[in-house]
Amino acid sequence: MSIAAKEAGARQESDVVLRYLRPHVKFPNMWCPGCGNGVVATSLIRAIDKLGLDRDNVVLVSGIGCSSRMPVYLDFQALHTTHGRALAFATGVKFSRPDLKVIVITGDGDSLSIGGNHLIHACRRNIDITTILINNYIYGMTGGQISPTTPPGAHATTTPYGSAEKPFEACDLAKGAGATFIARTTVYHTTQMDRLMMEAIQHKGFSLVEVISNCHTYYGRLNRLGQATALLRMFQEKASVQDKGTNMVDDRTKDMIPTGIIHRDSEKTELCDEYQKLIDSLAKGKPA
Amino acid sequence: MSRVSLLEVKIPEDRYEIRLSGSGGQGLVLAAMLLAEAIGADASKSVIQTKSYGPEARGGASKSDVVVSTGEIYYPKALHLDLLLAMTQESLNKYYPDLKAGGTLVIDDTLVSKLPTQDYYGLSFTRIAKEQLKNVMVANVISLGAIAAITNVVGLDALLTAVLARAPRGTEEVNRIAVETGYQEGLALKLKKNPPTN
Amino acid sequence: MNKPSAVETKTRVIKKSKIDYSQGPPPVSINAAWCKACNICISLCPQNVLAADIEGKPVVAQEENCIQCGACWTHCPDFAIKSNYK
Amino acid sequence: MPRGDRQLVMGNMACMRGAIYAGMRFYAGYPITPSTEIAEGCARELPKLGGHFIQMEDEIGSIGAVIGAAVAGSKAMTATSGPGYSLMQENIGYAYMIEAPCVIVNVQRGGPSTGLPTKVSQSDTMQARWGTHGDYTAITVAPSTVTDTFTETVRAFNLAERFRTPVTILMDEVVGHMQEMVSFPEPGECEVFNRTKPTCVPSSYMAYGPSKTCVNPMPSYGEGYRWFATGLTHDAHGFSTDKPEEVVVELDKLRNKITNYEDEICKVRAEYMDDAEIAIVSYGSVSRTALQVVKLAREAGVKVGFVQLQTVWPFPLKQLRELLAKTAHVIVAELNMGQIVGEVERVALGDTKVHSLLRYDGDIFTPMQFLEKIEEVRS
Repeated sequence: MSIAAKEAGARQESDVVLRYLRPHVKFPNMWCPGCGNGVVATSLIRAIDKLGLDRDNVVLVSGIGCSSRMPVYLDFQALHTTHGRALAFATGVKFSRPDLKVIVITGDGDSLSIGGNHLIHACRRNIDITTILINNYIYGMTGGQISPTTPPGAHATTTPYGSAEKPFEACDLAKGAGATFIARTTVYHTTQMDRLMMEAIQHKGFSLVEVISNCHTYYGRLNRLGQATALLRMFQEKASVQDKGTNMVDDRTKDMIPTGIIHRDSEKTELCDEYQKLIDSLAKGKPA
Repeated sequence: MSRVSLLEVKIPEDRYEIRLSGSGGQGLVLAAMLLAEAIGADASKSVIQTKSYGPEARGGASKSDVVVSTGEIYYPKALHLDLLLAMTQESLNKYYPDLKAGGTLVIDDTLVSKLPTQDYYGLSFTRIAKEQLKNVMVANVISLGAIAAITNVVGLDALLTAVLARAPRGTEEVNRIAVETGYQEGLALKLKKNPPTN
Repeated sequence: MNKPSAVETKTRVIKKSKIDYSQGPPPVSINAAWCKACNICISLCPQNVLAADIEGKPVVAQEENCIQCGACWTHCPDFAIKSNYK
Repeated sequence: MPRGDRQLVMGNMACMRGAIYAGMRFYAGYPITPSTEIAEGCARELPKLGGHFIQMEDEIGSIGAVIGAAVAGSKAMTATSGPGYSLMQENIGYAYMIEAPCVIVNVQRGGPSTGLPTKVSQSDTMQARWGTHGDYTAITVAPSTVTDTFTETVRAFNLAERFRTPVTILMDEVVGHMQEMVSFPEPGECEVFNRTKPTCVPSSYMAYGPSKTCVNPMPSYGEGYRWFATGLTHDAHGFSTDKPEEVVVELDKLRNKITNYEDEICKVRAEYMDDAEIAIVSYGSVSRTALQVVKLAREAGVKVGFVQLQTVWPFPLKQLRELLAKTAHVIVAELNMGQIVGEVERVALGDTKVHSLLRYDGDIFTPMQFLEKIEEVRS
């Protein structure tokens, strides 16, 4: 690619984000200065734009939490639902209208705590929904309580002496439950994030992209980790980017954040496809 | 207001209340559905079927009620039975008190031995099913055939149509024989109990 | 998670940009109305192109250093940086 | 099926048939006694029609999926009983807020808690009105026979689509499980209402903008109208607001779209009420026996009248006030510890005395219980 073409492409990418913001919404956005949610939002826009999806057919479904406010700003079809239930609503949207591209924006508390049941069942069904799980290790909107991903010993307003609990690994959970595309990235790794989101959206089946993000306002402050930039540097240091497009080796034993495609299964059948086969066979007069 | 006491009011007699009872698994809810469909095929009759539902359906005394009327049926359940079929001792003990004076009692004498009255029709539905038809599952259908013969609540043809409409493929013949066997046995028993008086 | 190291001072060799910005707009424009002065762009820029103004919001200080890596605008959480690559 | 073709049909199946007649093509549910046959029926029939059935992981997920399908463009329904209805309440509130048309069937059983799973009850009547948190106005219908269940289900869908709101069908175990010989209307015989779609250019579409009827047109996904739905109190465009003036406008709109059309929504069946000295007010399966008793009493020369609430919520205040104006006594019969009776007391003016006939042991009233109550009122 020539330098000129590369530059033209780059300019388009930074401009493109503005074209996908809602005209009726007030900016600046409601997130804290430096919050990773905005980084994820821009990455998602670039991925959708690069894939050339018709924005009228893209449905963003979210639950409750800081990350779940994202569909307010992004000009697609949007369903900002109840706490933890985004995947249930998304299942209704996708199953009734398989022609739509359904993307769920959720947080660690929303999808792994109150919504844990819906997450594992959406994985199990392998319904063609892309879930962007923004994991910042804490409840931000309610003011810094522990979440199911808070590391042991970490401080939160409900664990003032350090957490005695063990956390969930969202990607392992999704893999065990049957999701067929699972990837992890961080808000520092924006180029990788763009690519993983594109792959996840293109994947036929249930896809999960866990984005490790920063809540410096609560998680950073209560655990003395510094401001947004410090957390981003931490992600840079700890991430082991080993994605070569294959299922990767887990090296969390070294206190690292493995990033890249963690699991991919293109063999498993997708729910809406299977049900359509049933509809077709019944229409021909013979049950499957 | 007039001083007629409503407590003296007679519930109209154009209701015929049937209860099929036994233990869970004897197919009595299905039998009641077949009976209701057979009776309801006559457009001049209203019919409602209700069932006891829940743990009883999986063992213990089970029942299903059919209420028949030439007019509209309001209260949907059976209160004063005109006909009680008891396929087990337990169900007889439990539901006999609901049979009204002069009501018809039909029992399976394979499984019922202690009777509170001498006025009953006893046939060995389960034994006939097992020994003659080699299929214990059709005891309920045999009992329907007998009910058609003993009472006038349903005709043999309507019953056959209803049973065969719901019979799983391959079981039409055994079900047809079951209805007819029950009908013949019922007819014979009725003649024995009420010999022609001319 | 352990404590992170302090933000490191960048030690990369500053490469001169091949592009001449003297005729047109600066390499990036900043929408100060949407910016919340989080400092990410200034901190992540490997070339020290951006500097903080009195409010802590970025201004283009050394435009000739920009190598168009995109670190500033891909990491801006507030949709506030636009690249002006030509 | 051709007219006059009578079939033995269970109430729950009539509900499923009515829903399909009304255009329901999406069902999400979770098994619970005594409503499960509705789900089983939908699982069998919907794929034959190109529709979709899904058994969700719980009732919360079921109503979530139903609302998702509704905003995507389907007519959608779920059915449940007692505990499942409680679980659904938060998301039903969400449906009120975003104005998603959908139908929720509650085949009532005894409660509270697991209660009497296989026995009849009408103890969720107030829950149908006030089940979710916050202030809102609910529409609830209550069928009493198998045929009624079919037509009231069609009506529930029409109301849901017409007013962009969730509608509850309050059935009960007896109505749900009884089987009657019935024949259903043929296609085209009953009115079926489809939601109004926007005709304006997408850029000027407002999902919650000012509207004379308080009901805005609703696009399906993929039709070019990108709108934002949130459970937060929202402005005309759907974005969250806490400005007092906008909050009041929004909440008033949610109420007025229903209260301004109560005449259209409220359906009451009245018989023998012209000269009635005693009126029996009932709904659901209780109305069957009530009507029988009224006829028996009339035959005996006692002036008893019959009032059946086919719409339970909004409470048919105006109709009842007219009907009961000249009645000395009202007996409110219900299978609970007294829920609708309070509403009737609000309606009864002047010298009208309100009496309560209650039963909550898991069975329905016998005709004798009614007759005894009437005698008690007369003396």
